[in-house]
Formats: sequence, structure tokens, C-alpha cells
Amino acid sequence: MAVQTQKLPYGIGRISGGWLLALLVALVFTVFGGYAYAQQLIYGEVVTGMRDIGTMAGAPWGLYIAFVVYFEGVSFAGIAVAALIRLLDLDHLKPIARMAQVMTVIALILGGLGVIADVGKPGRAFINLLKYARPGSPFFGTLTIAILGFLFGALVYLYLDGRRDAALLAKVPGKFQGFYRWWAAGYQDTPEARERHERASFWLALAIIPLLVVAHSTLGFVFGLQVGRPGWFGTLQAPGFLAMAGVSGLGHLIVLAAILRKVYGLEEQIDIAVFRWLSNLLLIFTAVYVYFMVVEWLTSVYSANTAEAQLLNALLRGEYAWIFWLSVVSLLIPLVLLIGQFATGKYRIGWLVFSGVLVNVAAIGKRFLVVVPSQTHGSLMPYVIGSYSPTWVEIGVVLGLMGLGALLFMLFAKVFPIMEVEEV
Amino acid sequence: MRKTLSLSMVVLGFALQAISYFALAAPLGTPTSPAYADPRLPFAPLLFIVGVALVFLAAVVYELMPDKNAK
Amino acid sequence: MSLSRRDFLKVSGVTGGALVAASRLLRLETLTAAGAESLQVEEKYIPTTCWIGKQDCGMLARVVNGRVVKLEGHPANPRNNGTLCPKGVGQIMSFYDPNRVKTPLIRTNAKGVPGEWRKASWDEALSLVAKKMNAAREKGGSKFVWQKGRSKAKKFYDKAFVAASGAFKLHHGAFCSDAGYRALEYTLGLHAVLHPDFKYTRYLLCWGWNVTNAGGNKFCWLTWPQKLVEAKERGMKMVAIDPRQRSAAHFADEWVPIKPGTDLALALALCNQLIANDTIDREYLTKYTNAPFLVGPDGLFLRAEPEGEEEAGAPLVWDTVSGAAVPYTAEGIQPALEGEYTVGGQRVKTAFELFKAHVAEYTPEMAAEVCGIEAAQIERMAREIGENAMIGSTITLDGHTMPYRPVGIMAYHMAQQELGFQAVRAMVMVMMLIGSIGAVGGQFSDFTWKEYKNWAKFEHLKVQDETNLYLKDSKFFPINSNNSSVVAHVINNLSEYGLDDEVVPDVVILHHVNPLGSFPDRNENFEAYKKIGFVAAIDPWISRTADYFADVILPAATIEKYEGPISASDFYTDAETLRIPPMDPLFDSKGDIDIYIDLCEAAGILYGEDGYIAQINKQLKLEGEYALPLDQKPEVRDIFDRYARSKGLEGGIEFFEKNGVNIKGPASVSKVYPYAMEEPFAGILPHRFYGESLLVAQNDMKAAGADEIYWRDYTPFPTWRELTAAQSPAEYDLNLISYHMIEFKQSRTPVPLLIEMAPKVFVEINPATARAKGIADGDEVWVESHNAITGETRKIKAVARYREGIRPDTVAMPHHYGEYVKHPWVKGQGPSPNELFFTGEGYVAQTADQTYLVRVKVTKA
Amino acid sequence: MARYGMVIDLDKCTGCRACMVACKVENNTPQGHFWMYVFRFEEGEYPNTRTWFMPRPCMHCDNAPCVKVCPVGARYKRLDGLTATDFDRCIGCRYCEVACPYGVNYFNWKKPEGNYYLDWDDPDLAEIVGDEKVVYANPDLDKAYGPEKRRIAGGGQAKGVMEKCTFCVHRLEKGLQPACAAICPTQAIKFGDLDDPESEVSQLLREKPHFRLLEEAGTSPRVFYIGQHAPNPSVRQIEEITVKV
Repeated sequence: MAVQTQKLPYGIGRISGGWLLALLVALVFTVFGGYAYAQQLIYGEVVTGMRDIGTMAGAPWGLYIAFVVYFEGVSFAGIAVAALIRLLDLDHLKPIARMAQVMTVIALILGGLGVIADVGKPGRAFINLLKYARPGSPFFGTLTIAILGFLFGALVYLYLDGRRDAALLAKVPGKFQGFYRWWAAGYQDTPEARERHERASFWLALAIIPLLVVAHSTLGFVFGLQVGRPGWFGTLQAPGFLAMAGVSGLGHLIVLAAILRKVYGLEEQIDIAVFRWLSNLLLIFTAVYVYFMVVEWLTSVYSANTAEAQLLNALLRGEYAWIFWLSVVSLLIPLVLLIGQFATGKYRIGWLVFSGVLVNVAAIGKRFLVVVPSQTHGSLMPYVIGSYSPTWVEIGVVLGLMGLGALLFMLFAKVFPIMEVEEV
Repeated sequence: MRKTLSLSMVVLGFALQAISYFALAAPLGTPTSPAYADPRLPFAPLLFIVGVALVFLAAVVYELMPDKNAK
Repeated sequence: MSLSRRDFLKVSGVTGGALVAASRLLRLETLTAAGAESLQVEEKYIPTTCWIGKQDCGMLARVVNGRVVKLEGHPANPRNNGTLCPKGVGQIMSFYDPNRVKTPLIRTNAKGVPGEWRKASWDEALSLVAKKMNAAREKGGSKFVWQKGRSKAKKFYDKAFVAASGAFKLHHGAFCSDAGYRALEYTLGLHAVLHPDFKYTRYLLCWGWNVTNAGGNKFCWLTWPQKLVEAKERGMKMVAIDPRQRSAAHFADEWVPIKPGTDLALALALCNQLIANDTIDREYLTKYTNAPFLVGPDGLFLRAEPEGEEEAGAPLVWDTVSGAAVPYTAEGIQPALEGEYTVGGQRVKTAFELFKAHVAEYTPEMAAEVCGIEAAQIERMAREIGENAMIGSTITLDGHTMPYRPVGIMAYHMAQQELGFQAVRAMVMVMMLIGSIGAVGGQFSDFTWKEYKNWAKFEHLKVQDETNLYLKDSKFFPINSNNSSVVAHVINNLSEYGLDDEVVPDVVILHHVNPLGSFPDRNENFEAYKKIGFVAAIDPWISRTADYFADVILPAATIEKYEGPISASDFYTDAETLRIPPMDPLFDSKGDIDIYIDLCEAAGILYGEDGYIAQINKQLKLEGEYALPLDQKPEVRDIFDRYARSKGLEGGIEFFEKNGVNIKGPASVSKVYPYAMEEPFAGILPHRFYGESLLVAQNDMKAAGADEIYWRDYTPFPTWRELTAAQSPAEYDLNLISYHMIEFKQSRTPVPLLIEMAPKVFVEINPATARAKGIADGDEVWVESHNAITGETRKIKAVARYREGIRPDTVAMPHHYGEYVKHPWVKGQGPSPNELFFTGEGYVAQTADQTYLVRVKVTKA
Repeated sequence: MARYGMVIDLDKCTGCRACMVACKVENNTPQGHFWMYVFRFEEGEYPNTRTWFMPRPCMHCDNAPCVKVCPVGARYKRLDGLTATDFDRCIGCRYCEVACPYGVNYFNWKKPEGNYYLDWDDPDLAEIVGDEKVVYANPDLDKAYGPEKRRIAGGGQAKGVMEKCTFCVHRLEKGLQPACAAICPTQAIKFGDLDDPESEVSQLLREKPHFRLLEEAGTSPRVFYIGQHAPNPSVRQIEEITVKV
């Protein structure tokens, strides 16, 4: 029997100064985002930098859609890693499974909120999408499969995976005891129960992998099926989105794991082997993505299509060049570092975190470049070349979403173990 | 019983997805008339999501439902 | 007064078969079975006319619950056939514009700076204007000046006011095409400018004029493009002669990118080639012009001994029958067109023989050099003109057999150049050579052949010392277009013209005119207005001039008033219409006629034998039972009611309120074609091919001590000389011309719907020129102009826009930006080219017409 | 049933942009929205330059990318060939706009009532016209149209929804031509039933060579052009309009 005074693991329920400070920062960002969004609600999206294609020479999709795509990409890796751990029995990666799951749930929430931030009629959108959504529209996949379905699946996965921990924690008295009891839902840590969970999660993981491919492909289809926008129409969009999702998600997970390892002193549980695995996975995805990117380039370079050429010019030399080359460099440096670590067999967490941050910079940049230039520079009609730069409202909303993500993660970490508990 | 129920939930969930996607939502194909704008059954997209949810909930049912044999 | 659209169609269906075709044009045919469903709201269609443009297109105002919601084309009006231009549709905003002058305003701050105003009652404002006006009227002369911009509808109430008040009247025409009007008045006796007989023309020279989107020339512009498109479908060929491609260039088979201001040389080169190719209509020249007249060595006609009291005898021609010089009026003679003869011991030549010698130097090569085009292009044009003229052919219309010369010129604003008067004369001479004047398919100008008063006056040009503010009959400008910028120049330099302060106006009434906005040069006008005591403006908006100088602004209504009568003729159909108010004037504005009635009442000149009412009766020919009683203040609607009844229209004004337009039927052949008239050319003969009186005037000017700059262009035949602007230093390497955009042309109205489409002024520049100067498309540039006479320079900043369709040595700027300074949509539009142009010597034509050409340099800002 | 289409004769267009203004007044579209836009083009180098014009309404494509991507069926095809936008259902995702290669969609970025050119709240004007926000408001625009009874006419209907050319559906149902076709001074814009071989538009298409914009995109537009040629990269826009709201 557990002792009454025993502390809950991983700092649950204990509020430290650092945590408070971090929370406060996240809160400030979130509130600022809320304020920015309120401006948009009151005055309309005229407060954003987005404008109509054509005579307004603008881009009707901007930062919001770029970040929706980014957040969904990040969500990929979490559940993918969790599922792979279960499917391939990667036992020593288990310590990061929970945080991967939580990351997925939060990123999906942020992606969903990003869509709400983008649409002109957010209230009506909820009802009309549920009522009228057309399977013919690539948005159907984005909204139903990629966001709602996937979110539900991820929540179920997180829930079932956490039952054992909840049951253990429920034994410790405290203000969350009721919550843990609810979560545990009568879980008894018997071999049968473990066995049952093993089986359930195996099938769940098996089900989630194809869903994941479908979800991210549909996201790619949102762009890839549009004949009218040079730079979008193409078969590589769907697999490209999938690969980029892996890159950004794994990068995120690496950073997250490193932070938690540091904060909670989990050097033992999250050992270098975990990072080696993550590093090699990231290497594979980054390499695949770079390959796709080069293929896409070459195709555009050889294309005689003037709209494509104009677009490519804007990317390589024009007003988007700085984002483009920043992204390329942010991909190539990690690629070199990852290859180096793989070749030498020496894995440094510092370099890995650096790579994780860089690939996310690249991910954000590339998402932006997928969404925006095709609108401003990709007109097949002889309109004036457009321009787009986000306003403080859009940046504020995006920062608010990021703040909210951090906030949710920190709050979760204070009520539930961020790693699987061995024994209480 | 438990297995049957969760399996049937999976089947039902997928079936619901398929039916709502192909039969109850707005028709697929190149839209040429107002008929392509409206679902054949209102809130069919919600049914699709319910279908997705059912599949996942099957796992919850599978895990949480007490085993008759055990009692 | 109002009716639903269905009623309208019913009523107008009765009025004539013209509507069947017309309703097709409006496309009223039912498209769906659902068709004419009844309308739930109270909806009326009130016929009225456009107020923006020049030709007052017929409109139907859709009025819903008492509010005008749309202006559409009136289907039965032959001028616009149910269509409208962007200005016509967009002016709906003028009804509701809260930036209109809402009540009379009286100035509260000093003049010469942007105005501050207080609201006043009509009584207060009118009595103030009346008091100042009467004080100035007492002094006479040019102390009380009245000026109006584009007059809408018949000018009867303007003329009545000028007559009743004795105002000194200034024109706006010297900025428009008056040099062209003077040239035609002088040459053909018609107050008009050049247009073709579109129905039959096979070859059209669109000369410096935008036939599709420009204004002017009798119509605003809707009618011309409609006729152009029909003619193009018929197979008409069109040449655009213009330094810059305008929208008309789209319809042109050939573009002749002529150097600005050199049109005269091109015209004479065409004459040279027509003579060389022997494609000339000798019959017309011999029979109807003074080309066969014998000219002595002094340049004057040989004349018969005067009979009785006559000042001079009839000019002589060489009769080939009798082999002697006889008066051209003699019966049974066959005058020689060409040749040199001995008469009275001296060798004399026919005017035409002199012309041949005159144009001999204007070879295609010489003109190509001057005009900056290809000699081959000139040769080709001359050949095509000659071929298409089909000299000798006839056509029978409505029983009249007439010459068929299907070649014509359209020209209008290009007349406003330094050699404008003579350039237009030269162009007319091209048409005279092929006998196209008044021939079917040929050169037309007015709708009817009505002798203009200047025809007789120009036979003896007055060159005298006594003159007035606009230098009327002076040794400076014996032919004079009454240029108000020259007036400003004179006010600023009185002694140079032998005038004193006596002529400087005390009071000026500006009616829909904005000298500081629309006239060059702006500086000259600004300085002159500083010297004028009292300025009253009648305008719906605060113009630039009113803002800086008006003491009182009287708010005029826009469409919402009775005005007219308005010709609705399209040259081939006779019709008349009126402006009917589709709603009451918004705010405290009034219709123009109401304002004049009230002003005259306040000034005590409304009633009585010479009063305003009497003048209205006179101008509208309201006599007997139709005459307005002279002792009773008239209602404007009643004036038009009497007018309509006097024209025999049942129901009077109600006829127009119901139908909008009174279609009198097709214009008769004997009215349109001078060859079908009882007396050919309505007796305005012989056409002045040789300008003898110009030479006489030149001699008189020299004798009166005028400088060469004034008399040098008074030559019997148009003569090319280098332009004054070309004498600017070489660094001013570009010609600046200005032009009108369809969005603003004659709009005189700040309509945001139009400004939105063309928000900011710009400078069009050829990319090759721009690149050589390091100017990129969209760069800000300085445009600096130079006055070759005074050495003065001026500069403005604007955005450069690349344009392949402009000569590399020429830049162009659109007009009409920023004229209504107080309007929010006008802010930030940028400068006007009028700030760069100069007026006065070297920059006006010999007729005192304004030049829109100056040398500039363009540098990156 | 009639299946409407438009035939625009570029040989007749003078580039006057009357259609643009007529469209705006008829449909009460807010500032900066040009459901009908007229390109003014030039091509070639001096002196071999050509100037020409091309009106651009919505193409009302039969294979409309915008309809295909609309997630909620707010953008739909009517049986008479019109591509309509139900502003009551639109959620403002702007997917139709990014999918359309023609750039004909206009989103209400602002509250439309604050976006009508002038200060209609001016007290003197308000006294006269009441609280009307578009003082020339067309009463036909708020009605429901078609057998499906959906509100699809007019512009400036609500903040955050997409709008575009409707072929003046409210005029069609009264038996009138679209505002642009009715106003065109040279009658370059013809409108009618493409299924009726006797209609003016069908006859024109039989008689004259024609093209459609971005034919290669496979969108099957219902707007046909006669004369000139499809704009290609050598065509340069002059006097272009770029108004941002």
C-alpha cells in the first residue's frame, strides 16, 4: 500500500516558480492572441494582411492556413511515434510515448482553432460543416478526418494508454483523486487487464497509421488538386505533406523530450538511445522530404509554363527568396548534422535539439511558401503581381495559438504524469 | 460479448462512414446542379464523424467493458 | 410624372415604332418564362438625361420607394440607344454625395488659401451676390464677368442671364477645340469640328482624337463608338494619327504615331501626294471653293471694279470659255482651276496654282522628318485616301444624286496646339482636294449647314487699338477664341496690351467652371484671381477655384432638376428630350434655372421688358399664349411646359415626363447633305480654300506694330514652322501632352465609383525612353517643364507608367485629377499637367487658343 | 430549360468600363469589388503596338473548381448554368477563391455597410435617407431565387462571406439582361441561352471563331470570347486597377 504522504511523480500538483513563470508567459501570449482575434471578430478580416486574388492583388489564404498545415504536421509525429512504439515493440522509446500523444492532441486542437481563426463566419462554420460538408471537397478530409476524426482517435489512444497510470495515481489521496478514478474507470493492474490493453492498443495503432496517411494526404489534396494555382497542382503534394509532417513532428518531439529530460532530470529514463532513434527517424524523413523538394524544383525549372516560371523566380530570387533560402538552409544543416551523427554513431542531444528547432523553422517557412506565393505570384490571368504580409493580428493569433499549446501542455503536465509511471 | 460488441462497433463505424460518405452526404462527382450542394440527409457529415468515433470507441468498449466470464 | 416600366413601355410603344428597335437594344425581351413578375416594392422608371457628359444621353432612373437606385440608358433615345457610359451609370453617387455643397456658403477667411465657410440662407447669399453684382454692372465693361464651363442642354437660360445682366462673358472653349471651330468657321462657315458621315464612310482618319472613349464633337462619346463599330463591321478602314495609342487604336488598321504639334506638316504632305497622284476633285474645287480665284503678286485676289456702293468687287477667275478674267459669279463660265495668266498686264496665278507651289516642298520625306514617322506611311495614306475617295462617283439617296466620297476625318481636341487653327485648315484642305466636303460618306462637321455668324465676320478681320480683356479684335489676336487663361495673363500684364486697371473685373460668377483646376496655366490663373474683388461660384461641389477664391458658393443640383431642351439627334435621326428630376434635390441645393431666377429677382432684373423672364421668352421663342408673363415669377417646370406646348406637343411637359424623348423622325437628306439642298451648301460659298483675309489681317497687324509672334501664322495657306516649345534647351528632351480618361472626361463631378478605377495621376512614358533614364515602371519621377519664351520652369512629381503605345520622345499625363479639392476621394490624386503648361505668347495659337504641349525633362525622383 | 452563357465580342469592346460600374450599382457591391473587370491590354513594342480590352465576369464554369472545393455547398451550379453563391450558407473559408484560376471572387473583408465609398452616416444625409447604408440599395437583392430558393443575388450582404458575379440572377428572373450586357455601349457583351440554337449567342458562336479563358484548365467556362486572342504572356496590362479595401 502506498504511503499517504507520498508525492505524485513528475511534479504533478507541485507548482514551482519556473513553471509559474513559464505559465505566465504562455498566458500572456494566449491572451494577446485572444485580443487579436477579438479585433478580427469585430472588424472582419480586413485587419489581416489577406486580400482577394485578382484586382486586389492579394492572397486570401495566409499565415493562418500555413500554421493550420504546420500544426497538423506536428501532430503527425506524436501519434505516429506512439503507434510505432506499440506496433514494433520499441520498448525503450516508451518514455516518450505519452508526451508524443499529448503533443498530438494539442497540435490538433491548435490546427482546428487555426481553421476557425481563418474562416469568415466561425460560428456558422461549426454548424454548416457538420450539416453540409461535401465529400467532394478536399476540405471535407481536412475537417472531418484530419482534425475531428484524428483528434478523437488520439484522445482515445491517450485515454486508454493512461488508464494504468491513472489507476496507480488514484491510490494517492489528493484533489485529483476523483479525476484519476474517473480516468482509470475501474482499471485493475492485473495481467489480464494489461493483456487486454496490449491487444486494444495494437489494433488502435494499426488503425491509426492508415488514417494518418489519409489525413495528411487530404491536407495535401487541399492544394494539390487545384489546377488553377501554379505550384500547387501536382501528385507530390500529398506525399510531400506527409514527409514534411514527419520532419516537423519529430523535430518537435526531440525538443520536447530534451526539455522534459532536463526539467525533470530524466536522464535515466530518456536515455541517448531514445534520441538515437528519433535522430535516425528524423534523418529518414528529412532526406525523403529534401528528395521531394528537389524533384519538385526540377519539374518547375524544366516547365515552360510562364506562371510556374514566375512563381519559381519569386521563390528563388524574388520577394520570397529569403524565406525560401532560410528554409532550405534550415533543412540542409540538420540533414548534414543527422548524417554526421548517424555515420559516426555519436549522438549529441544539443545538436539534435538544434536540428529539431531548425527543421521546424524550415517547416513553418515551407508551409508559408506552399500556401502564399501560388496566390500572389501564381495567377494564370494577367493580373498585377500580388503581395502578402501578415499583420500584427495574424501574428498575434498565431502566437496566441502557440501560447495556448504551451499552456495546455504545462497544465496537462501538472495533472497527469507526462511519462508512464513505473510504480507509485 | 465484449469482443462481439466492439467488433460490431468497428463494423458499424466503418459502415456508417461508408454510407454517409457515399450515400447520405452530397453526391460525389462534378457538380452540375444544386443537388450537389446539399447532403441527401442533413447532417450526414456528422454521421461520418460519428462513424469515425464509433471505430475508436470500440477500443474503449473493448477495454472497459467488464468481462462476463470474469464475474 | 412617374410611371412603372411596364406602363412606360405601353405608353412609349404607342409613340412610335422606333421603340421596337430600341427595346431590342435594351434587351427587354423575356429571357425566362418567369418573365414579368409583378414587383412588390413601389417602383418607377422616370425618364431623364445624363448630367455628366456633353451629349446628355437619355436615361431611365429606376426609383424605388422614392429613391433613385439606378440610372440606365433610355431605350428610345437615338443618342445612346438604351446604353450608358461609366460616368452615366456612376453619377448616381452625385445625388447622395454628402460632400456636396449642401447650403449656400459664405467665406469666413482670407482668399488665396483653402477656404473656410459658414452656412447661409439662400436669401442672405443671393442678396450679397446681387448687391456686388449690381455695383459692378453699373461700372460696365468687364467689371462684371460671367463664366460657365460645359453648358448642359440648350444655353437659353445662360444667354438670358448674360443679356439681362449685361455680363461680360468668358468662354471655356479655348481649352477645348475652339481653334478647330475657328478653322471651320473660317473655311466652311460652319461652327463645328470634323467628323465623317459614318453611315457611308469607307476610310476614316482618326486624327488626334479618340473616337471610342473621348468626348466632344457634338456628342459626348457614346454615339460615335456605336457608329464606329457598325462601320467597322461594314468594312470601314481606320487610321489612328496620334502620338499615343488611345482606346480608338484598338479599332485602327494602322497607327501613325505622329510627333505632337506637327499635324499641319502631315496634312500638307498628304495634299502634296494627292496632287502628285492626281486624285483631286476638280469639280468641287472649281465650283464650290475659291481655289480658281486669281491671285495677284500681292497675295490678294484680283477683283472686278466695284459696282455702286460695294467696297470691293467680286474676285475674278479665268474663264476658259471666253479666255478672260471674269467675276466668279458670272453666268455660264468655266473657271480654270490651274494655270498662270496675264491679266491687266500682270502675271497672275489661280489660288490652286499657288497651292501646288506651296505644298511642293511638303514632300513625304520632309513631313516624315518633321512628324517623326515613315515617309512610306504618308505615301500609303495618301494613296488610300485617293483610292477610297472614288472621285467622280455618285450615289442616289432619297431621290437625290450626290457625290460619293467616302473618306473623312475625325478630329477634335488636337486642334488645341500652337498651329491649331492652320493645322485644322490644312486637314480640311486634304478633304477639299478629294471633294469630300459634304459628300455622302465624306467630311462632315455640323448636323446642319447653318451659316455661323463668323463666316461673314472673317471676311474682314478687325485689327484695332481699342480692345478688351480677352483682346477682342486686337492686333494680337484678330481671330479670337476668348481664352480665359489669356485673360488671366492680360490681367497680370495689363500694360503690355495697352490696358489699365479699368478692365480688371470686380465681380466674377463662376458657373460649373473651375479655372484653377481645368485650365492651364494654373499659376497665371491663380495670380489673376488674387486681383478680383468678389467671386461667386454656382457648383454642387467646392472646386479648386471656389476653395481658394470664392466669396459665396451657391449649391446647384445635379440631375435632379428640369433642364433643356436637349437635342437627342444622332445625326441621322431628329429627336429632342428634357432633363426631368427623378427626385427632389437633396439638401438645400437648387436647379440652375431656379438659381438664376432667384438671383435676378434679388438683383431686380427679373421682371419687365428687358428682364430675365423676357429674355427667356426670347431665347426659347415663347410667344403669344406660350410666353411667360413678365410680372410673375416663373416655375421652372412651367417654362418647359410652355416650351413643349409651343412645339405642338399635347400635354406639354407631361409628354416628356412620360416618354422622355420626342422622336421627330429621320433627318431628311436635304437637311443633312449640302448637295441635296436647294442652294448647295446652304449658300455658304465659295469655301475659303485660299485665306485672303488672313493675309489682309497680317498686313494690318504689321501696320499696327504687332510683333511677329502674333502675325506670323496669319498666312493664306497653312505654313509649317518650328514650334515655340521646340526652342527649349536640349535637356528638355520630351514633349508633354495631356489627355482625358473616359473615367473623368467632362465628368466635372467627383464620383468615387469612377475615381476608384483611376485613383491617381501618372505619367505615361515609353519603356525604352524610361530605361535610358533609369526609370522603372511605377517609379516616382519629376516632370519639369520649360517655357521657351520666358525661360520659366515648373515641376511636379508623379508616378511613371510604362507604355509601349506612346512615342519615345513624348510623355503623356491625364487630366481631371484633384479638381474638387474638398472631396475626400480627391485627396492624394496627385498634380495636374495643367501645372506644367504655359499660356500666353508661344503657348497659344494665333486664335488665342490654349496649347497643350510643352517640352519637359523627366528624372527619377 | 435555358442554359445561359455570355459571348463577349472583343472586336467591339472599347474598354470604357461602363459594365464595371453598372455591375457595381446594380449589385451594390462594396468598394474594391469588381465582379466585372475590364482588362486594358497592350502588346508588342513601339511602334508595332496593339491596344485591346477584355471584360472579365465570372466564367460560370460548367466544371467549376470553386464549386468542387466548396466544403458546404454554398457555391453551387444552378440548372440554368449559373454558378451561384449562397451567402447565407457560406462560411468564409475562401477555398473557392484560391481554387478559381480567374480571380473573380471577392470576399467581404470588412463590414460591407462601412465600405460604400462615402460617409453615408453624414447627419444631413441620414436625415433624408434614414439608416440606409447603400443609399441606392437595389431591393431585388435580398430575395431568394431559383427552385432551390436560395439567397444568391447582390453583393455586400454580410461580413466574412464570399461573393462574385451572379450573371445578375435577379434580373434574369425578371426577363432582363445582366446589367453589364444591358449597359454596354457597343453591345460587345451578349447574353442568352446557349442551349437554344436560335439565340443570338448560339448564332454568334456558330458564325465566328471564339475562345474561352484558360481552356487548358478544363473548367469549361460559359463565357466565350470573339475576336482578338486569349491573353498570353506577351500581353501587358495598362491602366490596371488594384484597389485594396
